[in-house]
Amino acid sequence: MGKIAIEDLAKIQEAARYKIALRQGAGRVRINVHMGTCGIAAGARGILTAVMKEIEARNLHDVIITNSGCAGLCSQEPMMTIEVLGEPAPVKYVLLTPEKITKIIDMHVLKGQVVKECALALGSERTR
Amino acid sequence: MVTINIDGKSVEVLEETTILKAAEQAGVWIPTMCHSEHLEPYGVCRLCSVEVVRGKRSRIVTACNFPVRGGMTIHTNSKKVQWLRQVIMELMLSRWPRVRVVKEMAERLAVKEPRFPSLERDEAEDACILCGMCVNMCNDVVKAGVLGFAHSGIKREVVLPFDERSDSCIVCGACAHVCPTGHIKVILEDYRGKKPEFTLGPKTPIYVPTLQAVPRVPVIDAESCIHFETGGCEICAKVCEPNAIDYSMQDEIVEIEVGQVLVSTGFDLFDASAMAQYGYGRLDNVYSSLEFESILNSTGPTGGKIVMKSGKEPKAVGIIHCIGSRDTNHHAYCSRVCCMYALKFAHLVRDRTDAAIYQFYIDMRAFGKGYEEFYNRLLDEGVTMIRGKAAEVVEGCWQGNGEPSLKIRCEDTLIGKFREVPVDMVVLCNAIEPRRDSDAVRRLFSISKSPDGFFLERHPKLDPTSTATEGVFIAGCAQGPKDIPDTVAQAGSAAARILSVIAKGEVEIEPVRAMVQEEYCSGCKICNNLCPYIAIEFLEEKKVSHVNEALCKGCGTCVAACPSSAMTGHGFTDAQILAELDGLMI
Amino acid sequence: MAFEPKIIGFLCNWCSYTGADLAGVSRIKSAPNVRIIRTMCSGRVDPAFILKAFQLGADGVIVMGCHLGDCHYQEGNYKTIRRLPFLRRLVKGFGIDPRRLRLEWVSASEGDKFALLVNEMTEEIRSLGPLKLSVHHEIQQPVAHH
Amino acid sequence: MAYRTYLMVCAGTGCVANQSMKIKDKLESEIRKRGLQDEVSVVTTGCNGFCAVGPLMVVQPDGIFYQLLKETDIPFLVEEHFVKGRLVKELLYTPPREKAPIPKMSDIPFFADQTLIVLRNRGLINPENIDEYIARGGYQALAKVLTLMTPDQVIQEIKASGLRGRGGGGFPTGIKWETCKNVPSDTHYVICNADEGDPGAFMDRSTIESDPHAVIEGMLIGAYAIGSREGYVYIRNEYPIALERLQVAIKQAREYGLLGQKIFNKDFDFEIRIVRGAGAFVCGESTALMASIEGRPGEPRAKYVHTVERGLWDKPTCLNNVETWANVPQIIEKGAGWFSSIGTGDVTSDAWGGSKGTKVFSLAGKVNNTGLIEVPMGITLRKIIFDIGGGIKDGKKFKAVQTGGPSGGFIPESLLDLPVDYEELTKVGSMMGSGGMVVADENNCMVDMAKYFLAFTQAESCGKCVPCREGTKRMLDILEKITVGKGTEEDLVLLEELSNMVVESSLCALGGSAPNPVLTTLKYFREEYEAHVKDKHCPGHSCRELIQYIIDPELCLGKGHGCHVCAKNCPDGAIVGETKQVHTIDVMKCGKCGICYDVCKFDAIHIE
Repeated sequence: MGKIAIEDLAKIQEAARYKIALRQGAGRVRINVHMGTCGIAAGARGILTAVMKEIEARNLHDVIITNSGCAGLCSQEPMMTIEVLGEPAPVKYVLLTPEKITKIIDMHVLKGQVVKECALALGSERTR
Repeated sequence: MVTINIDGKSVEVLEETTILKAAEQAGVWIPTMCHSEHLEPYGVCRLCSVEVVRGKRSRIVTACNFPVRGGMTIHTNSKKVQWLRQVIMELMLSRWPRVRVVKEMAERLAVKEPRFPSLERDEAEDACILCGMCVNMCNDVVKAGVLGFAHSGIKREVVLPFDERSDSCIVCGACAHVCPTGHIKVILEDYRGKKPEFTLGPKTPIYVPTLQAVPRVPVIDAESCIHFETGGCEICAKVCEPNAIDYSMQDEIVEIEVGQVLVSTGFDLFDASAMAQYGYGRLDNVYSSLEFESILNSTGPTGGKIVMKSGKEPKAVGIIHCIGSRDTNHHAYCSRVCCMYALKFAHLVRDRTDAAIYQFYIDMRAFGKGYEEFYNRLLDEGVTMIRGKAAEVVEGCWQGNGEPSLKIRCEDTLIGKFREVPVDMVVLCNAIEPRRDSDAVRRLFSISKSPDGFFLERHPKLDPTSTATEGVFIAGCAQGPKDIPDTVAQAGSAAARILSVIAKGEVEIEPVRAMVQEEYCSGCKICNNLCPYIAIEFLEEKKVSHVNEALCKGCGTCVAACPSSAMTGHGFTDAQILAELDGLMI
Repeated sequence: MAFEPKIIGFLCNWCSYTGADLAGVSRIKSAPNVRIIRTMCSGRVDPAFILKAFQLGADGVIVMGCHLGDCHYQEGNYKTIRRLPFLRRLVKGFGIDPRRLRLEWVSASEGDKFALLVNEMTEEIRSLGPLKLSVHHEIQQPVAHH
Repeated sequence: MAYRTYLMVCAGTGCVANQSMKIKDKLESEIRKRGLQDEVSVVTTGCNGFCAVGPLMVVQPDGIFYQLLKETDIPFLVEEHFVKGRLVKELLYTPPREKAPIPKMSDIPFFADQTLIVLRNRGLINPENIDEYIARGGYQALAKVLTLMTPDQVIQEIKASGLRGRGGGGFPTGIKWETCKNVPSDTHYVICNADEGDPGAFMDRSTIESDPHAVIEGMLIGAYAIGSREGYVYIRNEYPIALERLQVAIKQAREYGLLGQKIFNKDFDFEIRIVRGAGAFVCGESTALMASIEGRPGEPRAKYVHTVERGLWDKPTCLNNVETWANVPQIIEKGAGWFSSIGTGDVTSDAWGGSKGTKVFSLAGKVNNTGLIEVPMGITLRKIIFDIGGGIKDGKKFKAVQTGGPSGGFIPESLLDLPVDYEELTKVGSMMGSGGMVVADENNCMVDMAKYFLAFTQAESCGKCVPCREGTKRMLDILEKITVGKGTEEDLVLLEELSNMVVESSLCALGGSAPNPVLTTLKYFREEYEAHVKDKHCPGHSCRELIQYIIDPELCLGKGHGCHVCAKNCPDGAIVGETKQVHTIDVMKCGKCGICYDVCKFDAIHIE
């Protein structure tokens, strides 16, 4: 990049902030895609990629995407749980398709409103 | 300046001087084992540790390099300091039990038996005690950078690079000089072309030639001085208070206008090695007269003691006259002074040693005032005078104790027998001969020389101190061999002659000059570039030559060369010479 | 009585004349035939003088100067050494045997050399016999006229 | 491409030596095999400090800590965790004497009780990528200094922070900078001492391996404050990875214009050159280090004229340790108040009045969690050894802890509640030193340990001055006599006298501190010396000549039924007895090699 000025420091910091934040395990929203064997078979991988694309598109820096084991409801796969800091309980979304993902991200992650029609139920066992 | 307190005495010293120097000033002794005043303090033996109290903090520091600051109290002998020195001394004594400086210091610090076993490897008397003075001397002062330390810790030792003889060593011997235990020895043998022989010359590069030298000022021999080799050392400049030493001085050529010159360039001594039979330069203890003179001199190399090369006193001394004099192969003339100084030598040898003395002479020329009486006195003192020219000096050892000595073979004409005289030392009376460069000097002052090569005086009887050339005078041995009284007399006379001319203010010169008779001069300019003194110039407007009277010396060469006889010479005109011719023809 | 040659010697004041003087002082015996004229330098000796000397009846002429390099006037004897050899070839034309004219270097210390030269020259001229030049006759006659 | 998970693989020297690089490559290939390469990124980081359980990896953002990884575990780990999202229990860390593993790194006591300032970026950034350092706020302090602060203000800030030299001396850094700055000269030098010669100390190495830019930024700030244009990093040649990372960091800093001419377009030029140490411990001493940089043999000189006045090439030079420099950016960024709030004492009136900030220790010896820890000043030894250190290995009894490397001293159990700071440690005869901390348990013989450390300093003595060269040699001879049972009572007196002499009159700190291990063991464990001298018995069972191996008949016959294994392996043929019979050891023949003790499965052999 050649000789940098003081202002460039902030720019570099900004560019890598998301990476660093993730590394420190700091994040406001936590999206957990359930990837049990059945989940994978039901296409959970595609869902995960879709979620990541949405996050990147909106340049969100405080969303943690993780995957975990099967949540037990194989019939409702693929499923994902969204926990938001400060919200009382995590919300589990079921029978997901890439299209639903965009809606959920906009409504719930950004605006904080739960998308009722896709949600299975409020609350689930604590992951943390 | 700051005032400090050492063991109760208050001392005023310059700031930043070391405690050691301040203590010296206060007359307090502090032990040191790795300190030399030529070197930067090294501070490794730690013996000079003292206790320094500033404010409430007291600490142990080494005196040799601790810079003094105001308000300091120093205890050079507190209980703790004594204890420290004792333990350090025990360590050194246990490792170097037989080294003299260590034993002396241990005694002084009352350390008897070390409580540690020896390391069984440095028990020699001249073991190296790793004080580092040689390394610092070689690197910081001499700047030859040859010595250095190798290995670390207990295996530390002083080494030459790759343990081999180093080419950058300039054999100055400074390391051996500063080594306190004599561990470093300078091997006196043929090393890089420098053959160290028992030279009668000076011991150090800077020396006062002799105490009678005028001016009595030291000179530096650039050949052997370290500074001119490596740019280092400069110790002489450091210790010279009036710092009168300036290494950048060069010889200068000084031109002085003078009216008259007294040429008293002295003589050379005949090189006796030309007469191989006397063994000069080949055999030990065969000295020329001047060398023996420097041995007798109290400020000379032997301090006046008559000693042989081995340093011992000779038992018998032979003095041989006429070496190179009265000898058709070398110098026919008699050098006039040898007989008398030979007698002086005999007298001094008799006076300073109890050696037997033999003199080999052809004729005893004791011609001067009181000379004959001195000769008789010598005879009474038991000097054996052998009338006969010594033929040869050969090696021999007669004292039977393996000491090398000499034998002089000669024919004693008074008893008509051939004799072989055993002696330890031979003194040759070398002939006095003209200086090697006397021809060049002669041409410089355009004076001529007599048959024996010395300068020719105007008249041997009536005018021995002036020369045929106006304004040039001679005196002393330059005019011929003579002793000191005669030389002084001649010098006085030459000086008087010069002063008389100076006193008159002007100088009469003979009116012998060339002159151009302009009417006859055809302007051919033949004479112009003929004149060695460029005294003839050509007047462009008159188209005639003209002689500059001040420059013309009157040699007449131009007069003879002038085709139209326009040039006449006062005092030697053609007419006068022709008249002489007529006169001669009757 | 035997033929006593008349030889004229031109001696330079600084070297050969002093040499001659030294010979005298040293009581060296030598032939009296050489009659000396002192000039400041051998360079002063004009070839005309030499020819005049022969003309006046000299049987031999010798010119003496300082050794090359010793000349009191630096280069005087260099001029002489150019003139004299040339003159010696010239005198042959006048019917004078060149051996009657010599140039020698004698320094102030060579008294014995001076004496040697004088004796040598005298014997040589004596062997050559008197110089007979046609011009000699006229000279005698006018003298006779007085 | 934004990743969702980062695998922070530790690439400190310790873990690299345990093949962590191979593990990294395996991880990458397994991830590629499963097509996760766009989601999961593998990052190599500096040393995380927990060397006992290396090679280790931290999965972020979850913070899961995997340890003692082997290449063979990787395929299963990738499948389990990154595909299925389930933790692999066997690879998690289980504290000693406990059953349940602790998945999250922040919950592990070894990490939890530490306060990271110098090591704040360890395990979080790739040290060979300057952007990641900047992302963590790197070079902001330098920007602040160059734009808002004058050199004097920087010095006042450092003085107010109470930062003191981390090299061991503990000289107040602010005062050192101020004195150096005020010495009039056309050139000032700034040096980072990364020689770290003492055995068992690896703080500076890990600091440079994890976060080289912190050191560079610290030196830049120091140079600006002192007015220096030239800096040197004197680093040990035996630290190849740290050296390489430092070179990469300097190159990148130079590319960004943070080194060289007109830094940040301000009127400030600074250049750093690296000088590699040739492995002499004495070159850790400031004047010897400077002599070594000048190309002269590494020998110290008397420091009556301080190196801040006349140091490198006789110019004013400010030399500080790696850790000291690494603290500086944080102090400038977070302010002196924040820094002085950590640690002990009060530095407002007296610069020596307290020990502020944190200290990095390399915890080694007989503790479970050996590794690199950074703890606040004032923490007690007990907390370090038992909480962070995880207590003594194999449940043995604690005997002593040695702080400050070979120049430090031994601290007995009675002083375990001693708060760790400069003054306290010096008061008890040890010293903070570089930060080496070696824990000894009941099986360590104090005399033998003192001899070990003294042998090191004696071998490393440069040999220049008499007390250290000769004194340490004689002290070592006496200790050797004692450990072979030939020591006498006078030897002990002589040993103490010699030690005090060497401390008082040695030329430099090496000699001045070499006797500390001996003096402290004499002071706190006199009885062990007496045992060696009087009863010719070694309580720690490690001085070979003084111990005997004895077979316990009941165990040998009862449990082992005379299995004869020990006799077979005994090199000296000292064990007598046939199978099915009690075996005995012939004391005369026994070479005390200890093989029988090791091979006996029934612990029938014990040491008297």
